[in-house]
Amino acid sequence: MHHQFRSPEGPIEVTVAKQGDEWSLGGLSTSVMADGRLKIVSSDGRISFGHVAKVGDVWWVHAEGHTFKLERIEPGASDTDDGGGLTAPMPGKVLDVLVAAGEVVSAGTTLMVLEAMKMEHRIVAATDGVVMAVHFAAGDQVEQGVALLTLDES
Amino acid sequence: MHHQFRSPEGPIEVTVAKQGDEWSLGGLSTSVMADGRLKIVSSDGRISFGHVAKVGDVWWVHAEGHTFKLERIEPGASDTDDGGGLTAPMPGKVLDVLVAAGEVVSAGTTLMVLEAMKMEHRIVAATDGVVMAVHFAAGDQVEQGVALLTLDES
Amino acid sequence: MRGVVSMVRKVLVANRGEIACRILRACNEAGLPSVAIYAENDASSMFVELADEAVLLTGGTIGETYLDQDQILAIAKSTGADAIHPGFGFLSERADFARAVGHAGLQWVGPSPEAIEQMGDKMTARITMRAAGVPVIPGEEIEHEDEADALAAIEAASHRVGYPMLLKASSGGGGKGMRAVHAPEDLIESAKGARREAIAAFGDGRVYLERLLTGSKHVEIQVLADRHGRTIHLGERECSVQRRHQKVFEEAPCATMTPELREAMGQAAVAAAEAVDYEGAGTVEFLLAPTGEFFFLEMNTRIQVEHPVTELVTGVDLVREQLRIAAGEPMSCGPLMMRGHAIEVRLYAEDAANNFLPAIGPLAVFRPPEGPGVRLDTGVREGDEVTPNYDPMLAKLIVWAPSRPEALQRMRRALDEFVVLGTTTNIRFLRELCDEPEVITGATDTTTIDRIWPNGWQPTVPRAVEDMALMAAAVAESAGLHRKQSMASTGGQGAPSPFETIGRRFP
Amino acid sequence: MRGVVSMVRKVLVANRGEIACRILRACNEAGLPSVAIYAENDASSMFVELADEAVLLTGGTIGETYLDQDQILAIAKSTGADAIHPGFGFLSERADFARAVGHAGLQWVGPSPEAIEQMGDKMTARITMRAAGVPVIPGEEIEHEDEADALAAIEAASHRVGYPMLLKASSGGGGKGMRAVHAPEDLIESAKGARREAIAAFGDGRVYLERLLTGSKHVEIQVLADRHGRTIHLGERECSVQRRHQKVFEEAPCATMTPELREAMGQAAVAAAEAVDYEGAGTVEFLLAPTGEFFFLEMNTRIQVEHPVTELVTGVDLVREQLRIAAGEPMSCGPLMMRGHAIEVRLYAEDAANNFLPAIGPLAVFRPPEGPGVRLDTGVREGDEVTPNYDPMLAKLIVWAPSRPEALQRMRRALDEFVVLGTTTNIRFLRELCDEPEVITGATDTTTIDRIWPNGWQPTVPRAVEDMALMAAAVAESAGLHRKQSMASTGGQGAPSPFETIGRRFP
Repeated sequence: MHHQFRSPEGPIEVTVAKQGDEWSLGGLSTSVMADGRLKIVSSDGRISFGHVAKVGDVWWVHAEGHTFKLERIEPGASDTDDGGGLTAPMPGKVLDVLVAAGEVVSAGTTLMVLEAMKMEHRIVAATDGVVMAVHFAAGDQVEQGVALLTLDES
Repeated sequence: MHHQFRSPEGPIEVTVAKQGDEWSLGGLSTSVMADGRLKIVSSDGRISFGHVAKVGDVWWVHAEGHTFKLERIEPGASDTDDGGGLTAPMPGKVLDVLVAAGEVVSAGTTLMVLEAMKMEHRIVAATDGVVMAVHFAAGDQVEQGVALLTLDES
Repeated sequence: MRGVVSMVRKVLVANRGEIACRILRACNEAGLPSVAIYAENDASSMFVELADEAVLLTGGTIGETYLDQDQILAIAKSTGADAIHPGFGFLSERADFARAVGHAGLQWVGPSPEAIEQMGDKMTARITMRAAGVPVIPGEEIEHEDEADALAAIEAASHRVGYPMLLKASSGGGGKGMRAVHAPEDLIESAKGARREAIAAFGDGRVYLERLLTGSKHVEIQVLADRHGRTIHLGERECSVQRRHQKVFEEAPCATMTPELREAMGQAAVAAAEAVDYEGAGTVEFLLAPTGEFFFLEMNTRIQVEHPVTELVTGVDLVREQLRIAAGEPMSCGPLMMRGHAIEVRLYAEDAANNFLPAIGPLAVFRPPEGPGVRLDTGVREGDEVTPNYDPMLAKLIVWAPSRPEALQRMRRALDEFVVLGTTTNIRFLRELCDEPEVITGATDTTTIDRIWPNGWQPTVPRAVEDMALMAAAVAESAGLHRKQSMASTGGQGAPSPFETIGRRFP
Repeated sequence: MRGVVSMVRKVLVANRGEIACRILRACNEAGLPSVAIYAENDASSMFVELADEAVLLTGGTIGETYLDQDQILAIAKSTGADAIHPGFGFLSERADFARAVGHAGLQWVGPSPEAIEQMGDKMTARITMRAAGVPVIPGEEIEHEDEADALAAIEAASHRVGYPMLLKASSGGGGKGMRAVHAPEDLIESAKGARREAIAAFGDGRVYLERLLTGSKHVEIQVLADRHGRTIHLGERECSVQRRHQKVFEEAPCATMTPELREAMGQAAVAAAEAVDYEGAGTVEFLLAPTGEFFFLEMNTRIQVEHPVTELVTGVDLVREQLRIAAGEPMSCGPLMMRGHAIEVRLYAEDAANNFLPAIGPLAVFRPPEGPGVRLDTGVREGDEVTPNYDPMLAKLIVWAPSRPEALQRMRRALDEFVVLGTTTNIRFLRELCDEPEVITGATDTTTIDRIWPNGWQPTVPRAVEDMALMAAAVAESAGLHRKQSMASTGGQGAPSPFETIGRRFP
């Protein structure tokens, strides 16, 4: 799976591959432990344990005595497994609704704009499809995780 | 709400009342804290903190340096807020199905018998009603929490 | 013996956070019922749970709560507490409160109001110490209140004190009303600035001059005095490693200490305490010059943040002794018996890479290190929220080991194991500090941090570890660990959404 | 000095659980890379994570894993480890393994195979000790292997030893092959029984006779010996409080010790160690009779479970010294300097109210106490599963305080704060033990528990607390806390359902 994180030197793209219970990236392989920690094995066989916690959009990671804050750049609904459900990435206010039910949209189309923490977040179609329903109007407050629109993938 | 627990001297019945966020029983009042512990206030104002964990049917409780094991006597689906959903109290096997869809049953009727940990557990109707659906047959394995039957309360 | 023996039967702890926890546990172990007081925003704090009784303070600001003397005295009365332990900070060095506590018929866990006053005014303290034969930094007190008179007197005194020098407010503390002056042409401007700051902060513009002793260590002596005529010292702590006048790394013993110097400084500290008829636990701070000369800086008339390092090397439970002494009992400790080496670091919620700016946020993960020789004094737990309301110190991590190199190594391990997620902390800064040559050799002085990192500290992160972190974040996101976490966090009732605090900073 | 100085560069820890964690942390602090070995069912145990490398042992039983000498030596070879620390239990007192380690060119962290053998055979040890001038319990060794010869010799010896007496297996330990004989008519029957048990357990039926010294304390002396000609003692531990021959409450110093007696016992222990050319850390166990006489019991040629109480009162890090000594360095500790009082209790997963039957289950909650003076040595964490595969000791809780009453009070507080849910433990038993008059005064002997609770211990629960617990369970059920918990517990992947283990018992 592919993710973007913000760093002082600009966005970083990370793509991790999964095989069985194991994720890999370059020479690193990682598995999720029962207690939610990550077991990271380096190419030389060295094992590290990573602690992670997500606060808002930021993944906090502790590894080898270092602590990192990695803000995930929210790709709208792309790369999610939620099917056509486009959900609010955080609590906020709907600023603008750019599509209506029945409209045909293509992947990448901005469907809705949210405001949260004084920042704007675009909700983008991950695939081509038809807008089946729009669940909120401009000015509405939304909770984190609620479905904003339903998209029927074509 | 009313519960039964097993004790060496036989079953103990406990009924706790709720007002707002506070539960009361005799001179004790209790509230659930954000971290899942219980704050127990005695009639003389003394405050204790209870730790609880449920393992299978047993509530483990720590209070004032003492640890208790209180096995809850499962009343089937009685007193639950799940509406008509009668759920498996633990993973196990369906031993017997005693009703069929469409059947009219009265509160207290045994609807199904489960086996788990070499013990039998009866699933009992909490209210009068009509069996709308039976989701498992004898011999089926069930996971904890799955709906076993649907009862339309009359 | 000074007068009758008082009894203490119930202790109100007029403080919060980690020091309140420390004192409440000591009360419990002494068999003394305890009362906590807490502001609304501390309702779910750990110290509230450790007390036998806890009373909510009305009021929103610190002044209306932890500093509200009348309210605190009323709670002591209504709960039947007969002693008040002030901890450190807040009302701990307020002579007027100590006096009010006495007038209310309660026992103050600390020295007399007169002792607090004599040490609280720095010029009075200097004069008292000089009279007691305790060496003070060469300098002069300027008693003039009037601006013109004061400036003239400062100008005249400057020729006798010599450059470089420090101007310090008599009512000062924590660097306020303080100016270093390196050349005569800067004197008047600096003096005006120091007076202005002192008047604004303390309502008292009086300043004094001290020669600036560069390259000195901050070494302080712990003292204990009871009502049975015994005043002792418990050896020294070195607290030279400071950032912005705040101690971050403290140890006992001082790496360069000799038995003879310890005895001389200890005797001076005992003389200082006896000069003000001291009672309870106190700390006499000295500057230790590279020449081996030492000079009185000030006396802190209360328990100190860094007291655990002394406890670990001397085996004396200082808070327990405070309670004994306040109850009129003789202190229980025998002859001084120092053993091994202890180091304390202060864990702050702050961004060490950004001029130590305080940080706030949820303690989404708070997992202290384990193992022998590791002590943690804290008032927070996983799930707590770090707010801008109070001091950003999260915990004190203290290690003990038979020798200084072993203690330093244990501290490295402990800091590496310490996981705090959700709030920025200075853990990595402290960890890298442990690898600095000056810290390793013990050749630290009060300018160490500024000298090592003149342009501010930045973490050194190996590329391989950065890669691990990126991978961890990507895997965590892919595996949906945040969804599982948020389910867990809604397990409690009323847990605040962690989102609200992201990225906000205080002040 | 005995031969050349060996260097140690990488340590394999041939153990598991709490003591493996203790040793692995010590390696880390000593800057030594470490290797853990683990059986399949320990794959997610804490000690595996603390090691720099961890190697899975093939095989299902303990014999095929932690006791498989060849496999362990092969792993040492493949990982490049040059020293093996055996911890306690498992292979720690197996002379053949110590010898094999040496033959493989590796350093054994412990004494020579010869020293292990001389102390491992109890009759040889008695004879060696007597020759070294160490007092042994009046009695006689019976060297005969043949049943008829042995019984005749026992009968003859019994008249010289006198009643009551103990028959003990020479290869014995932990109460196996041991019989108390109170009258001549029981002698032959008991001797046959002891021999039968000894042959079954150790393949060696030799037994010896000892006078039974009633009302004695179990007092043991910690010794350390290095290759530089130095053998010292570190004072005593009292471990009289035992249930079913297993220590549960250990302290240092012994409450009734005098400096003269300590010196005499210490000298005897040093003589015992020197008699077998001892190296490393060891413990010489004595019976201390009410008369003040003391008698050699046996020597444990390894680190001991209760070593932390000695560490806390002497300030010596015993495991670190073991590593130093094994590396050929001189031990680092100076003159003996005991300070304060330390108590250790062993937390077992067991039902103290049901004849101490081992218990198993999930550690649904595992929340150790906090605060100054509290040390926890453990190998488990919340979420771990207690299985019937290994010893049911969950943790050692150790407290230190300036005095014995303060240490006991601190232990009470610590035990009250310790929360373990999901598995039955002996926490409440230990807590009530702290309130027993014999424990409070220190007048404990090896029969204390049997005397206090001749019919077994039962908890004393105040009615009000029982009510609280019932209410807590009812509220928790009503509020659906179990549903929230199970959501949280499915947060991890593959977490076993806690249900499967309910109510099962081992054995």
